[in-house]
Amino acid sequence: MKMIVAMIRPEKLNDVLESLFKAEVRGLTISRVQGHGGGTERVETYRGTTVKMGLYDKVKLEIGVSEGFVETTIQAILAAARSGEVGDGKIFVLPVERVVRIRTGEENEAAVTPVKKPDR
Amino acid sequence: MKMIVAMIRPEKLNDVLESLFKAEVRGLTISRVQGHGGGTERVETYRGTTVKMGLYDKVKLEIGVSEGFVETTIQAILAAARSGEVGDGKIFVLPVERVVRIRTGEENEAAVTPVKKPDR
Amino acid sequence: MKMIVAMIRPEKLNDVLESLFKAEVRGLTISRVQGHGGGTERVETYRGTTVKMGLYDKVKLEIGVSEGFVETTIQAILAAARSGEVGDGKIFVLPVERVVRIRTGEENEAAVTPVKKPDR
Amino acid sequence: MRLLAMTIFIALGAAQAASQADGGTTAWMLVSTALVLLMTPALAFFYGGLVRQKNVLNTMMMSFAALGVVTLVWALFGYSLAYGGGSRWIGDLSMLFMHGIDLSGKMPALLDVAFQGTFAVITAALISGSLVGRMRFLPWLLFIAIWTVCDYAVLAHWVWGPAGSALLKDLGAIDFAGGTVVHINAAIAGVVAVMVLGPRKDFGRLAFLPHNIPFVLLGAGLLWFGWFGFNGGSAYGANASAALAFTNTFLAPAATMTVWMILEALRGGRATAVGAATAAVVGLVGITPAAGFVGPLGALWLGALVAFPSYFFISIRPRLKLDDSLDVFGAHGLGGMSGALLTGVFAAKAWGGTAGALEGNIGLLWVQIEAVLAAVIFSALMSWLILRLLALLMPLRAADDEQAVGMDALCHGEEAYPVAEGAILVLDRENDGGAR
Amino acid sequence: MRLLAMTIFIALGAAQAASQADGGTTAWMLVSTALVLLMTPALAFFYGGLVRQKNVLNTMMMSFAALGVVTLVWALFGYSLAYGGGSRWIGDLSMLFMHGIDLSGKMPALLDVAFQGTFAVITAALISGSLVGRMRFLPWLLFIAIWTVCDYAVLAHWVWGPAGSALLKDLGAIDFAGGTVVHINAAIAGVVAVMVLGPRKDFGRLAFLPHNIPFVLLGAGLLWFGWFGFNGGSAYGANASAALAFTNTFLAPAATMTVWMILEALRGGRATAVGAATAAVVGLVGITPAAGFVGPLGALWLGALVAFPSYFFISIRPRLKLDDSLDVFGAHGLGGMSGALLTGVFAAKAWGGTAGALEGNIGLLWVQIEAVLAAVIFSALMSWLILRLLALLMPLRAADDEQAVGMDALCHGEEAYPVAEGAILVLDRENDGGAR
Amino acid sequence: MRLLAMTIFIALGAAQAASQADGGTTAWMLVSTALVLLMTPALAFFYGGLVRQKNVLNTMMMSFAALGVVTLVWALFGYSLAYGGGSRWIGDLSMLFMHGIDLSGKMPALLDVAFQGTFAVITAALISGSLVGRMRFLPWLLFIAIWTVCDYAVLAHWVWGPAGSALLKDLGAIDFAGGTVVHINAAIAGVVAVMVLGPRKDFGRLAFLPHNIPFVLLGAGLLWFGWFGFNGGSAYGANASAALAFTNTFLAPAATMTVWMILEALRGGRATAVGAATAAVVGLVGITPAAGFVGPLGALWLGALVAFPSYFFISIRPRLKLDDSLDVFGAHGLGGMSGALLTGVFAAKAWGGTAGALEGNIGLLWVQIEAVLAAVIFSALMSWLILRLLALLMPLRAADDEQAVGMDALCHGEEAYPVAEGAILVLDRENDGGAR
Ligand SMILES: Nc1ncnc2c1ncn2[C@@H]1O[C@H](COP(=O)(O)OP(=O)(O)O)[C@@H](O)[C@H]1O
Ligand SMILES: Nc1ncnc2c1ncn2[C@@H]1O[C@H](COP(=O)(O)OP(=O)(O)O)[C@@H](O)[C@H]1O
Ligand SMILES: Nc1ncnc2c1ncn2[C@@H]1O[C@H](COP(=O)(O)OP(=O)(O)O)[C@@H](O)[C@H]1O
Repeated sequence: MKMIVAMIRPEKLNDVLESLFKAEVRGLTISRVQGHGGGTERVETYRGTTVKMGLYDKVKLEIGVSEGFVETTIQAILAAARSGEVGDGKIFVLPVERVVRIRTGEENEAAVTPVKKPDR
Repeated sequence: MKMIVAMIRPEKLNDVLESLFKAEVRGLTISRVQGHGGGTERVETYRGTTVKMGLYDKVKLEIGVSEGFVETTIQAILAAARSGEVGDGKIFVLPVERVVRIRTGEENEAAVTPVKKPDR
Repeated sequence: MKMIVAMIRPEKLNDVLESLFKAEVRGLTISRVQGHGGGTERVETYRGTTVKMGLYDKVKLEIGVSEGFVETTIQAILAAARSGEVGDGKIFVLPVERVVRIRTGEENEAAVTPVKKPDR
Repeated sequence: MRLLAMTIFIALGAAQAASQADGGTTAWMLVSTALVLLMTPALAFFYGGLVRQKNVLNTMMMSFAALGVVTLVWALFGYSLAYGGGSRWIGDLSMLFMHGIDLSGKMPALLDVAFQGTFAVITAALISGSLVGRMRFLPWLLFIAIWTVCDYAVLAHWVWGPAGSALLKDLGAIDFAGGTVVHINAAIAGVVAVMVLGPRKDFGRLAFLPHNIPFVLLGAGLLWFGWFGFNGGSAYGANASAALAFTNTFLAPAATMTVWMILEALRGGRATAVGAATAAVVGLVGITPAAGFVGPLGALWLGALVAFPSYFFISIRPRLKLDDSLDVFGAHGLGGMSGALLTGVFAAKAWGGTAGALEGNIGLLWVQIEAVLAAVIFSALMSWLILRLLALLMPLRAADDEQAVGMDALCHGEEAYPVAEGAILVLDRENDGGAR
Repeated sequence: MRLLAMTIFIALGAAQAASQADGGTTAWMLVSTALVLLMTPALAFFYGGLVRQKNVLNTMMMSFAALGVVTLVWALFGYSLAYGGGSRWIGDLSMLFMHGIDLSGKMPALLDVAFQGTFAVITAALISGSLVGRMRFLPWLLFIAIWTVCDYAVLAHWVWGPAGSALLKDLGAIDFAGGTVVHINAAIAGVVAVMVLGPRKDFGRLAFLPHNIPFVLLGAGLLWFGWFGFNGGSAYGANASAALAFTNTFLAPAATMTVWMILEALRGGRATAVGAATAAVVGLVGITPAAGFVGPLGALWLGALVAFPSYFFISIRPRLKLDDSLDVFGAHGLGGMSGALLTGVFAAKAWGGTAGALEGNIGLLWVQIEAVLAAVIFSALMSWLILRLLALLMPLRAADDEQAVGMDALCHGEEAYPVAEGAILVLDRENDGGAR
Repeated sequence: MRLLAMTIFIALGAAQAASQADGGTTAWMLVSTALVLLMTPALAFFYGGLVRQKNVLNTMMMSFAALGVVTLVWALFGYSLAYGGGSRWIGDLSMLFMHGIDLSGKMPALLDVAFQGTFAVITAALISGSLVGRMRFLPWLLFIAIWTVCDYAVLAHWVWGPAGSALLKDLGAIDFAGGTVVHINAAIAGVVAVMVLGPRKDFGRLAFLPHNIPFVLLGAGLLWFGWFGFNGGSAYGANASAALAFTNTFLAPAATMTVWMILEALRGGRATAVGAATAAVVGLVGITPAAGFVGPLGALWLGALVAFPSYFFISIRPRLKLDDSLDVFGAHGLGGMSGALLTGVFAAKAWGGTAGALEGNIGLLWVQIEAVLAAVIFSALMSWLILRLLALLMPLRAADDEQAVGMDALCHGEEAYPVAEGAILVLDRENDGGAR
């Protein structure tokens, strides 16, 4: 089991989601984050207060997958998230020792296989 | 040392927190995330614009624990977070190589043992 | 490759960022989280409803670094984030198996070396 | 078709009476009407800020939609039932569909339909505070439509109907701007509805916190502003009585707010923003029946005193079984009752009222108590009846799992603060088929 | 210097005429002017809530800045061109720089500059709804400044100019408060501008959702409130006509909102908050030309009927190629047109209007159609001309990558809800040198 | 008990004088009072949007609570001290507890207590902008209560007291609606308070950014709206003077906003939303003393000119040691001073003012300077005195670690946008015992 963590551009999220669904990757969690890479800053002014904004809005994806899905998932993200400009983001692959599905208590592989009942 | 990452239903958070406190698990970090599982989507309409909302609000818990606490923590979460409906979430256990308590510089086991002074 | 995850006080973020930049650590992602440590709670009242707020606002940093940078990064965070009061936060070091730079597809070491073009 | 025929008929029949309008009166009544109308969106914010994020649109829509539905039934049916001659118990149908109402008079007669209409709207909207987070939207709309005709119009007739055929007015009860008709009435309807519908899922177990307190302050500020039309306009002229009612509407809530902050500071240690906003509303409710009948010092005393029952009731309410979610009873019910009774105490002949208890006329106090009781009993019975009947036709309450999702998604298919990321655009309109 | 000289000159020349002012009239016109002014910030919230978070300040500033720029050109140039005698086509320059306007009259003459000025401001602001998310700020300011003088003032002259030298008024067309001049005019300008500027990046591909629907409701509530001044004030007095216009402005949107909610419920299954807010505005637009000319039942019918074209057009609009982002055409264009035509149907002699089609005078309907067509054609041509000329001078549209960053950062160097964490304070002011 | 006795006494003694009220005058003054009242919640939003999220409720409450506390002290003590005959320096106690104020007069006398009361409230609220983020709540309430009586009422007496016993009025200084009494006075009090309390923790080190700029625009829009009552109502009638003051209140801020946007564009490259909102307020402040005394072109010039000092001061202020957090001095102090002086320049006899410098009467300019100086000196001394005395009784300033937590949690035990998740419901009320 691996946890794939990807920081991507917010405007690419929909494309990435679509691309992941096509690749049959179903379970994932996203969060709104801010990132700093190697680039320049944006300047903003509020009355006399001038500030440099070094952080850009990004979206973080966390996707727990079984070994066999790692490459597919990475390729799906790469294909959809790339704009070619600095700031496209990074993908990290972290080892996972155990996964539990809360609803059933199923563990590992079984826990990341999706079911077809409605999510709420 | 392990990092237990759990995505749960927001409405279960209070129960989970209580359950964790009872299990003497003290240090944790939560964040508001959105998740996609295997289920159906919600449809929303804004003027003529109809959208499918594939993402549901979830809460992510991150809990750094020493080895001995892993099972306790998982059981505490399972007990409190389960509703039995699709969407209850997942628990991931990730390996951690090192922990540092910023306040004191203490490392590892010592770093995750709580103190009794007020948090601010 | 390691992923350094640090929970710090929001008011220390600017100092930490500065300290990291001085240490030549460039790529990072932050998110707003809420944490619970070992301390007391804040009480709030809304009309007759009294609540204990056990959670405090924190900022989470995620910094993917190559092995050689781990110590530097930890020291930079420690130096800037410490107030000495309970609630200063924790640093976790997690193993990373693979890193991909989305823009170029570069992997691992190459993926975390910053470039000088503008980030957007 | 019949309505259309009527349009033409009435249009032709209307007498032009422009020349009679009095400028000052008309100007002030135009303004007052606009001010009272604004109170409904204001209430939407006062209430909307107090609920959880997943219920804010539904909460606001419960007020906002009243501007549509209640306005219609009021103009077509309610006005005639309230202000037509009829009997002591109810008006007649002589002005059904605004029949025969023209523009004659110092204040053009038609304007009164609008002025009184804004009162009917805000009254219905007030009830929603008891019910947020669980009542379905369609039964809500039907409820307020029926309630406006069967409850509000009747009580309005009792209090403000033509002299000689108005139950409570003829009794000698005084209510300057609608403490009984608007506030007590709405609060009792709210409490009854809570009993019929039951508490929200998780009530008493989870903390329900406001999601946006600045909205609460915005609502309170705009309510206060609008209330100058509510009370000041009830003088029906730009005259001394309006000036008195207006000034009292400025003074009384100030006293209430000050007392409330002191109570909070003494008990909990901190004066809260939600408390200050609530206090302002309680003070405004309290002065409503008294506005044109008491002097300015009387208004200050009244404002200070109405703080107590409401403050203490609201403090303990979350510990009661009663999930009157946004304290309509605590604020409007108790505020309205204490206001009505204190009107009986502070009313001063020299300021335009009947003599009150302080001027030796204990009788007025008794009449006021009778009027309050009559309103409470009538409102309770009628509201209960309407809701039980509606419950036969459709479920009134959202199921527990629907409440968990939130009323915004359930009833309106919207979120208050949508985040488009992750949303997939659907260009071929599909039927969502979801529950509602 | 010349202006300064003029200041002094005019100052000295002005006749003091305080004694002529009529209290009631002046009071109501003062209030009406303030109410119409409030509509522009209200619109900023109505529009601002409907856009994505990264564009909210720019959207609001497109309205807000009109209060600065349009007010200036209106007072200095526009008023004279609109209300000066001149020819049937355009006024003259006799009141340039407010020359010769004093305080005489039942309503002090100068106040009319302000009252009409608030109309010019809101009209310009309305256009912005079509263009949010892509038009640069400097060309926007120049556009509305030129457009106010060359388009708005001209059309205002046609409709409201002095009798005998006003193109459409002399034709017999009636427009109580500006359906043609304000709403149709702004909507057509918006559509033309969309054609010139093109759609937003990602239009039709991504879902653009509102970021704050409570703001939309706030805007709608304040717009309704302000509209009482817009329509009621157009009676130019606190009289029967104002009372009629006012009451109709209360009734018509209520009918529109109710019909709209029913349409939504029948089709999509849920009445939405954005829909209710939109409906209120559509109803207000619809009643605008008719307000003082139709009876209250006519207003209800008119309100109910205007819901249909706007509702169906707005439902399909996202599927058209036309990125009229916030449906200015659907709400104000179609609402204004159906309102203008229905005025020709429901206008009633007895209520102060010309006889309309329902009273047998089909002629009025034809005249109304002519007036609408004239406004559409003129507005389209003039707006197109101004934009093409401006496009020669500077780029009108933000580049795709600039749109991705958002108009707030691009045009104003600000975010709507800044988070200071991670922001580094710069004490030595530097030139940011960024694109704009 | 004494107060209660007084209530009855006054109630009995009051003369009914309904018949004397003039409709137009009364209607406009009722409206004006409501409009000025609305300015305080408006200011709460203007200020509240400009602060960080953890301080927004406290910031809003500093304004909101003034509606309670200042209203009380004003009605009971301040009004008499300001408007009673007394000496040139201060009024007398003849109207203490509103004694002897009835409803007689073209404008019912009692209404003036309310109208002037709303001025007192907003003035106190204005001061808070200097102090947000560090002043404890109890000393704030005590400060504004004392300050209203000892500073505001005195200065109001100097400027608006009865002719013959009003220091600055008798000198020949003119101030139409309160530039000196309200704006300069509040700004100086703010600056003095900053000196006494010191800057916020981390001032000059971290960037303090606004948390919600739409709220700033909402506040500015509502302030502008309310200001029509502030300036227009200061004519005390629905007459030519009101129309002039009103129109100037429309024109001047438009000019200020336009100039401000140009200045920003020339210097920083971008016209900001916070800037536009600030400019509108500065223009409104600037025209306040001049509103009924200058012609409309004079108002445009005045509006354009007042932009400069405020703009440049606010641009450099964050680089000064002075943590006047929300630029009360830059906006209200400098705006008020330039307005007062430019009133001396542009005042025009024909428009109802004394002749100003442009009409050859340099003397007026000197008198205006004297009046400004008198206000500055008095306000500085009195504010300093009150604060030093209060500081003897209790700490005025929140400790650094308390500031870090935020004033909302500290002073009110609330958050502005609470998230209930993670909150544990406490049904047995406990004493929180926390610091405040
Ligand atoms: N080492 C890192 N650790 C964590 N997040 C990173 C790291 N490097 C980049 N990121 C995330 O990826 C985003 C884009 O990275 P950046 O370096 O600007 O782009 P690029 O990969 O195109 O050079 C950043 O905003 C940040 O959120
Ligand atoms: N593979 C995964 N990786 C990351 N998060 C996941 C994964 N699967 C599920 N989640 C999280 O758990 C939530 C519930 O999962 P879901 O699959 O809908 O429920 P269930 O486990 O009951 O089948 C999701 O909304 C998402 O946040
Ligand atoms: N075991 C843990 N797992 C995850 N986050 C933790 C853990 N312990 C602490 N934290 C984070 O660090 C923050 C500060 O920790 P706390 O224990 O209060 O302070 P200290 O380390 O000074 O004793 C918490 O609010 C929480 O966000």
